[in-house]
Order: sequence, then structure tokens, then C-alpha cells
Amino acid sequence: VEKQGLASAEDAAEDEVMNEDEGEAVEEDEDESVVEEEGETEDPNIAATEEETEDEAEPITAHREAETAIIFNSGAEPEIIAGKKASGLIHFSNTGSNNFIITSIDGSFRYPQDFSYVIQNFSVIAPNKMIDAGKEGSFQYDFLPGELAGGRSFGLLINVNYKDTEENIYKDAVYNQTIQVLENEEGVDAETFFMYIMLMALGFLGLFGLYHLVGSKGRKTKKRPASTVTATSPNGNAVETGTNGPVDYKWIPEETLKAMNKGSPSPGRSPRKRHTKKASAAE
Amino acid sequence: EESSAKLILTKNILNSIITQGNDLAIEYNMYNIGDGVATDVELADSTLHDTDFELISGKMSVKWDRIQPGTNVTHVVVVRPLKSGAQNFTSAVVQYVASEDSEPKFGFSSEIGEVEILSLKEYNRLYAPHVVEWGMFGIWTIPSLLLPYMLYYNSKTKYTVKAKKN
Amino acid sequence: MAPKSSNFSKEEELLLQDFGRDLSRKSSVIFYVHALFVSAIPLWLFNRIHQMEMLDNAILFVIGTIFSAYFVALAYKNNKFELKHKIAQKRSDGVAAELNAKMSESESKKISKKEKDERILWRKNEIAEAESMQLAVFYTNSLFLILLILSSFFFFKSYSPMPNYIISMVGASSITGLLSTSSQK
Amino acid sequence: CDQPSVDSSYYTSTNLKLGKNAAFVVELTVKCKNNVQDLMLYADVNGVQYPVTKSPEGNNYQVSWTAKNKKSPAALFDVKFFDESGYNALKKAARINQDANTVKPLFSVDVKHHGMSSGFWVSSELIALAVASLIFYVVCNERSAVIS
Repeated sequence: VEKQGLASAEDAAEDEVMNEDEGEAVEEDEDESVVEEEGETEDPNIAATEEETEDEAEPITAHREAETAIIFNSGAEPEIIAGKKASGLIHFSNTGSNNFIITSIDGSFRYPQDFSYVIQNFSVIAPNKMIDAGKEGSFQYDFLPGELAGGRSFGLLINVNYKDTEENIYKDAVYNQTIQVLENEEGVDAETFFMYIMLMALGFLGLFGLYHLVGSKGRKTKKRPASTVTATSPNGNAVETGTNGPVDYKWIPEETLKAMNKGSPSPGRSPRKRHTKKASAAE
Repeated sequence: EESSAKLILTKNILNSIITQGNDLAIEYNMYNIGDGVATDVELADSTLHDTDFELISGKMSVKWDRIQPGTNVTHVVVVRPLKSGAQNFTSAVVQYVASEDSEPKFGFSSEIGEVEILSLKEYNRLYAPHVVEWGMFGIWTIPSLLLPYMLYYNSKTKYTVKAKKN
Repeated sequence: MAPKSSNFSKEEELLLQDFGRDLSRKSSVIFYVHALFVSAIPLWLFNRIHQMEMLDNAILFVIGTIFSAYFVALAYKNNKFELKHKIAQKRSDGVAAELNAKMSESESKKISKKEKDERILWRKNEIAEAESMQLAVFYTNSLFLILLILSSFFFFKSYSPMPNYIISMVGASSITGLLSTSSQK
Repeated sequence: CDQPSVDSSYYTSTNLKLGKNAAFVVELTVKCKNNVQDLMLYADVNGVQYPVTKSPEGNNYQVSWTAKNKKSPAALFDVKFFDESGYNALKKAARINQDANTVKPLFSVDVKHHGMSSGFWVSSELIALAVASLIFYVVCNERSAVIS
């Protein structure tokens, strides 16, 4: 029962960002008596807005004995390029006497004018790491801004979700600012380029093969009537004089012969028949 | 307010392919994001057990006398996984004195998490050059390709060249 | 064909059959040996490069080899049939020249023109048979191997070895077989 | 530290197939004639300074750096080691735009990086495919010569 309460509280916390009216104050009261004291948040602006707008809703906030900080792989200021992985390096310091468990870290791009509107959700990591009282922990949160995000500004929100040993849950917006996403100006890298070249080569190979197959077929069908002519033409006459039939059937494939004899049913030569003939020939 | 250091320690794998029996470089980065100097910084990683990893280069436990604020330091160890399969890379630890005369602080690095280590066999299958194998393959194809072609070619030249002469 | 056969002598009919799709026993044996051999070559690649154990996959390997050998042999047969009469046409002058050169003057005078032509015909048949077989084997083998390499090392490289073997062998051999039948029409 | 005797070994990544990032590790054992313990060292690699780490026991030091996401070509690195005063002199030289080479290092270590390579520049299966294509081309020529 406790777990369910927790889950819905968490849901409420999530919903609360999206639509502010929905408040499940009852459960929150049960779970977060500690939060009421209002933890110290990194950004005073957020604390202020939260106090203003969510007096009744009582959102999940940070614990005052936990401090968070973030830098990015590009430095203290995020330099985020569309379509390229960015890393947030998060410092979590437990200054109190409680043990905290970092349950998850999530990040998202928000609409700069209205942070409750999510544009892109980044994948959530779940470190499930216990940071004992007085200790510190570092977390790396990697996220991939969309290819098309370049040249626009977004609200970047990164939340650290944690709980204490009494299963009270907390949320700390470790980064909550509007950032400018840079265009990915890197062209096609060499590897993909060579991959395309190879694919093209393979395509040509395939075409070449097809050309040979179709080409030889086409030539054959076109020249078939001619080939019977050449069979009787001067260069073949050494043979032709030898045959007593009016047409040179030898060079015509079976199918053609069959097609010529369409009217009469041709049962085909049975191997037995052939063998007897061969045997008679051997005699 | 007294200035104090704050260290972020990340642990990452430099390789893109992790295999049994091949070098695996693990990089530790320490960023001092505080406003004071961190002193007596000790980094230790006891998670790479010698039953699973052979140490090739670098030390599992090192010390910096001080790390200035706003700077970062890098440490690399190179190991060779002895076993294949899933391996959970967990936190290294750092201990440092954040401000003068204060108690040492203790922190965990970021975790890499569970990583699949390719078996040597699988690695060979996917990435070895196989020059000898292909060479032998070429030899195996001689009876299937070269032999019929030689026979055909001989016969062809024998009967077409003569025809041209006449 | 039955109504036509009345136009030909027995020998001629026999000769006609030699240009047919059916194979003599000797040719069949040669074809199947070649087909089995070329179908077994990929085992080397799958064993040494894809690291498939020979013994563990013995049944699969045997089935795969036989399956592929069947289609490759079919392709040999079709290709040989298609090539043979063309080759015979091309070689007729050469064969005649060879036979004329072989026969001494007295000999050539002794036999009738008809008999001489018949000898040329038989010899031509022999040559065309051999050449068409060789060319068919060469063509089919190289087509099969190229398809196999493409399939196994490029298209399905990321597959695990066993499905790779099955797909590549079935694919390469059946496409080889299929192409040989399609080019007959 | 007077007349340091240095034992060094180093590691550089060579296999490009395992990853594009190169790691460089230099390990050294430094013995000073005047038996200085807890020596603080700084390393200078091509004008970039790194603090040298010391292992908790013994006079074992390590300096490591990485080259990320680019092929690091074969090169000979001259890794110069400075003590605290040398390091300060180096920084001072940089400040007043003085040639850094005028600051004499305590000692230096040569690191030979063989470059990252993935073996042959083209994969053997590609060569096999090319050879097979060539053979196929020959046979196609023969075949079409016969068929036409």
C-alpha cells in the first residue's frame, strides 16, 4: 500500500510539471513532512516560483541536507550541439545525517517560455546508489539532443531523484536554465563517407551482374532467329550438308522445339527410352 | 565564507570495444568545481579484482597533493579482462581535504554500469584480419575455379586459333 | 518431339539428345563432385573466420553442404545446357580443321564425305560437352562464391554464425540455381 | 631532489579497432640522491602540463593523458618532468612569453607512440570480394562471348 502511495506521489510530481491543477496533496502530506521546511535549491529563482505557485500542491523538492551541482563535459556552461552526445557531470553531496539513495536522474528539453511543456525527454538513468551521510557521489548523465534542435533555444531541465531510508522521495532540479543548442557543423565523417562509397561500389557490382545476366538473355532472345540462320549460313555448312533434315534442329534448345510442336502432345523422352536407344547404338 | 573544494570524479571506459584478453583503458577524471584547493586527494579503485582483470599499466591507487579550483586531472589505468560476459563496473572512491583543517571528504565516482565483455573468440570472429584464412580460402577455390577455367581456356584456344589460321 | 524423330536417323537422334538437358552418368558424377566441393569450401570460412566448431555443427554443415550442392548442380546443368550448343557452333571450324589435319590424305580419301562429317559432328559434340561443362562449373562456382561472400561477410555480417551460415548458404545456392533457370526462358 | 635516477615504463594505445581514443600512461620510479620523499612532480607534454600522481607507497609516480576521438599519429613524445620550483618557473616563462625550453626539466622521458592502427587499411573480406568480382567479371566475359 505504501509503495502505491509512493508511485502515485511520484506521478503527481511528474504531472505537476505538465499540468499544475492536478495536486494530490493528501498523499504528499503523508510522505513529505520533511519537505515542508523547503530545502535549499541551487537556483533561487526556482525556489521562488515554487513557493509562489505551488503552495497547496506541495511539490517534491530537494532535501536541505543534500547539495547538488552540475558541470558539463564542455565546462561549467553547457555547450550543447544538436545530434551530439552531451554529458552532465553531477555532484551530489550528503551533508546531513540521513542516508540518501539516488534513484534516478532524468533530463528534458522544455519550451523556454513555458517550462511545463516538454519538447524532448532524454533517457532516464537509474543509478540506485546509496550516498551515506556525510559522503559525496558523482554521476554522469549522458543525453543526446535531437538532430533538428540546432540553432534554437530550449529550457534544459535535469532532475536528480532520490529518497531517504524512510522512503521519502525528493527531487532536485540540478540544472534548470534556458540554453542555446548549437548547430552540428561537422560534415559527414570519413567513416560514413567510406561506407557510402562501398555501398555505391556494391550497387555497381549488382548492376553489372544484372547487366550481364539480362544482357546475355536479351541478346539471346533477339538473336535466336538469327542464330538458326547462321547455323545454315556458310560458316556452318560443313555440318549442314551432312544433315538430311530441312532445318537444323540440333542447335535449337528443347523448349523451342517443344514450342514448335505445341499442337502435338510431347510426353518427353523418358530416360528408359533413351537408354534403350543408347544401347542399340552401342551395338 | 570559507572556500572549499568540491570534486566530481567520473569513471569512463575509453574503448569502444571491450574484449577478453585485449587492452581496456579506464579513465578517471577529477574536476574541482569548488572554490578552494583540494589537498591530499587520494583516488582508489578496488573494483577491478585481479581474478577478473590483469593490470597492464597504471596504478589502482594514486594521490595528488593538490588540485586547484577550476582545473581537472586525468588518471588512466589499462587492464586486460580475463573473463568474458557481463561485468558491472562500479564506483571508484576519492578522499580529499576540501578546506584547510577540515575533515577529509569521501566521495564515489560515477559508475559505468554493466558492460558486456566480448569473448576472444567473438572478437576474432568480428575484428581479426583473417589474412591467412582468406589466403587459404583462395587456395581451396583453385579446383573449383581455376581448374575448369584452365581446361576451358586450353580447349578454347586450341579450337579457335586453328579456325582462324584456316 | 516424337513426330520430329522420324526425320532423323538413330545416330542423329542420339546426338540431339546429347545436346539436351539430360546428362550422361559420367557428367552427372563430375557435376556432383564439383558441386559438393564448392559447397564445402564455405565450411572453411565459417570454421576459421566465423569460428563455428566443426563437430558441434556437423549436422548443420552436412545438410547445408548437400542442400547447396543440389542447387549448384542444378545450376551447372542448366548453364551447361545453355552453353553447349553455342560452343558447338563456335568450335565447328576448329574441330573440322583438327580432324582434317589429323587424317592423312589417303585416309581422308578412303572415307566418304558423310562419314567424315559425322566424325566431325561427334568430335564437336565431345568438345562442346567438355567445354560447356567446364565453363558452366566455372561460372556457377564464381557466382555462388561471390554471393556467399557478399551475404556472409557484408549483408549478414552482424548475424550470429549459425543463422549467417543458414541464410548465406541457402541464399547463395538458391539464387545461383534460380538465375540459371531464369536465363533459360 | 639531487641527481634523480629514474626507472620508467610507458603504455600507449595502439589498437584502433578497440576504440578511437588513445591512452598514454607513463609510470616511473624516482630515486633521489638526497633521499627526498613525497616529491611533487609535474609533467609537460608538448606544452601541456599535467600534475604527476604518486602512489601511496614508494616513490612510484604516474602521469597519464588521453587523446580523444582522433587518430593520434605515431610520434615521439618528450615528457619533461619538473619539480615544484621548475613548474613555477615554467608558468612564469609562459606568463612573460619566454621560451619554455629555457626552463630546464629535472629529467625527461621519451615516450614512443607507434600510432593507432587497425592493421591493414582495407579489410580482407573486401579484398576477397574484389578478387571474386574480378573472377566473376572474367567468367562473365567468357560466357557472353560464347552466348552472343
